[in-house]
Amino acid sequence: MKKFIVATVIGFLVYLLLTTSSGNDFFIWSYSEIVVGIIFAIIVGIIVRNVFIKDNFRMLNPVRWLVLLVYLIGPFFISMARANLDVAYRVITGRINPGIVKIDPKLKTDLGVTMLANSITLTPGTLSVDVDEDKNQLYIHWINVKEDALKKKPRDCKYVCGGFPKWVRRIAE
Amino acid sequence: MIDAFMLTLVLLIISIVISLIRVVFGPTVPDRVVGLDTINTLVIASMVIFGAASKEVIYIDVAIVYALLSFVSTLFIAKYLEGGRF
Amino acid sequence: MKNARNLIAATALAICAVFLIFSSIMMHPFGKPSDSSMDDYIISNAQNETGANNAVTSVVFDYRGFDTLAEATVLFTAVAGVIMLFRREKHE
Amino acid sequence: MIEIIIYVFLGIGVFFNLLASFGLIRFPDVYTRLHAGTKCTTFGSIFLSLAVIMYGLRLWYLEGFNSGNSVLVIHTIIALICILVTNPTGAHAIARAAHRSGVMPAKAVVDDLKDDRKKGRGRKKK
Amino acid sequence: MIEMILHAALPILIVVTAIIAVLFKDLVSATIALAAMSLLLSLEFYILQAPDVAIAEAGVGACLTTAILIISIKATKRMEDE
Amino acid sequence: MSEMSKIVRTISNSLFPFIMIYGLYVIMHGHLTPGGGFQGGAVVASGCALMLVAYSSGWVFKKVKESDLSVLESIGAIGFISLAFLGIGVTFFYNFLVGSNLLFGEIPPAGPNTGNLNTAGLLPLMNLSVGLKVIAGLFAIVAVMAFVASRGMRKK
Repeated sequence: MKKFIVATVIGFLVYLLLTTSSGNDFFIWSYSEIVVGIIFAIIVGIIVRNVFIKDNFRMLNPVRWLVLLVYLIGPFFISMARANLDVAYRVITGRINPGIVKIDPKLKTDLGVTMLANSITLTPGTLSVDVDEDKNQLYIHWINVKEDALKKKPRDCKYVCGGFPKWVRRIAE
Repeated sequence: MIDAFMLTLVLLIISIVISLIRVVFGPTVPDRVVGLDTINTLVIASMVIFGAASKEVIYIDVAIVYALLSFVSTLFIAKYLEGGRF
Repeated sequence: MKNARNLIAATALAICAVFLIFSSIMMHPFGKPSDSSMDDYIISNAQNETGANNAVTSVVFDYRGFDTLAEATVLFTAVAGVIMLFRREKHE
Repeated sequence: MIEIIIYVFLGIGVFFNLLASFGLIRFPDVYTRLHAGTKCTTFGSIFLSLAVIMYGLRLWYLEGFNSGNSVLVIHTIIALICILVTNPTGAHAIARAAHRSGVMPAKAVVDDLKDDRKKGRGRKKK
Repeated sequence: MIEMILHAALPILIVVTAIIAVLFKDLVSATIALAAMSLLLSLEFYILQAPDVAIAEAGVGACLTTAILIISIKATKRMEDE
Repeated sequence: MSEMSKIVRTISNSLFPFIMIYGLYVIMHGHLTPGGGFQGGAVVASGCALMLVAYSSGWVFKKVKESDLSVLESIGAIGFISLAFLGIGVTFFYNFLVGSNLLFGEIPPAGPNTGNLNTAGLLPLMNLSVGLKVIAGLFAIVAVMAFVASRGMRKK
């Protein structure tokens, strides 16, 4: 029941975002849009309730969304800009030293692993290739392998992804 | 302002042409898929730019449809390449 | 034998190309059809008669409803054919 | 003032999109090409979308609160979020499929995934 | 002027991708070229200001046709015989 | 090995309701913005194909059977034809709801405007029935073909 209500409310908010400036009965929405939106949200909620949310309701806390926004604007965007300058440098000079390494970020939930993998893909010199389904370990293609990182077998996190696991743990766990 | 948007559109089409070379001459199949993925993103960007240039508000919907659906075809080809059952 | 076939194909291709180039030269300018009375009627009256802002939808579902009916029939036939071809046998 | 910002954003976006397609040509194997094709196009598309969002905000401010221009801003933001979510996931799917179909990284210094897969397969055979 | 360049360049690209799709022997590569042709065709419809057709082409041409062709290739042989 | 990796599955789970809401929005606003029954139905069917590729066809057929899809498609077809027959007092496909005070009965002001959902008479209802038909039909084609392809591989 709780899953159904959460899915319905999120679907209704998305529908309201899609239909802005349709009238001026209720701020910038008209009544007919709101009625149709409630009907559609109930239909979608019935269909997706077991798929959308598995078992945890951690992301309902608004503080986590605020931290996510700060993370996206602050460290994520800066490292993304650095990533692109890095790729530009490598396109011009053609100097690469690639390899696939395995790291162990010690995350527990699926959402956390997904968020970390997508962040790693968009930041300097790294690309997530595969994921271990049981232990949540990531295999990462690294365009410029440093010699220091190759000492231990699950490689050290701080060379590959910096402080990202700390942020992701704060958001999704 | 409109001229700047149209000039951007022409430059994006040139970059689509350069990516198409990788689709044609890629030695392996994953190379071609990478080219297709790049073309997807470039087409979405040019749709957003043209929607703003022609001042038609409702045209952006097509860009959202493309951003959602081009991902599905990439996943189908990837699943075929890694040998999974459908 | 193979040479003659290639020759025939090349000739047909050349004739097609000539006609296509000729028709593309003689084509109307973009956005100006030769007979525009039907378009003018739909553009001026569709919003009032059917009440829809999008003139394309009012043509597809109202003025030319039979086309949509036939299209729906085609889709129904295709789905029926595919499901009948790939049906699951009971005894398996 | 705001027009200069729009021009600068358009310039940055087009530069990175062109860079992506040049990187696609210059790099030697699939994985490094994915680096160019994913990061640069995503970053360039972010800046192009920001330029369109600025343009829509300016129109919204000029033509009044109830004009239809809010749709331009909000739908562009939704398209941007879709690109940000789907693009790295597609890159991950292609990289995994390429590694499983037998395309190995060229000039690789270290390849943990290959070693682990070989070990796992040996264990299954026993 | 700029629009003339666009209207001339895009159909040439569409024809080039269609010819490539015919010439490939590997059927997966041909499907990829067909998907690229469908993308560019949808961009052409969009620039000719027919967004209805562009959405239909996006849904059917770029996603569902690719899916059906890939599934069919999975059930049969991949390389075309000489 | 019939499922894709964990990352793809998580992203598909969170993207699927959004694609469904968006497709229903395209279907419902067919008389105001570009789109309509066929286009929105193709979008929703592609969203269902996303779930099919992220999991497997066996997983999909545990949730919904192909006979259910056939029933949905027939409901769409019957709805479309009966909506056309309702106006048989004047002509086939007569739009009798426009101008009345019933559902969807208003007439918009002339000229370009942002539009009101409560207009256009029978057109939104026809869009909904065609959309239902297209969703069920296209998804049935893809799912049945995927199931048969995987079963053939297993037999070898």
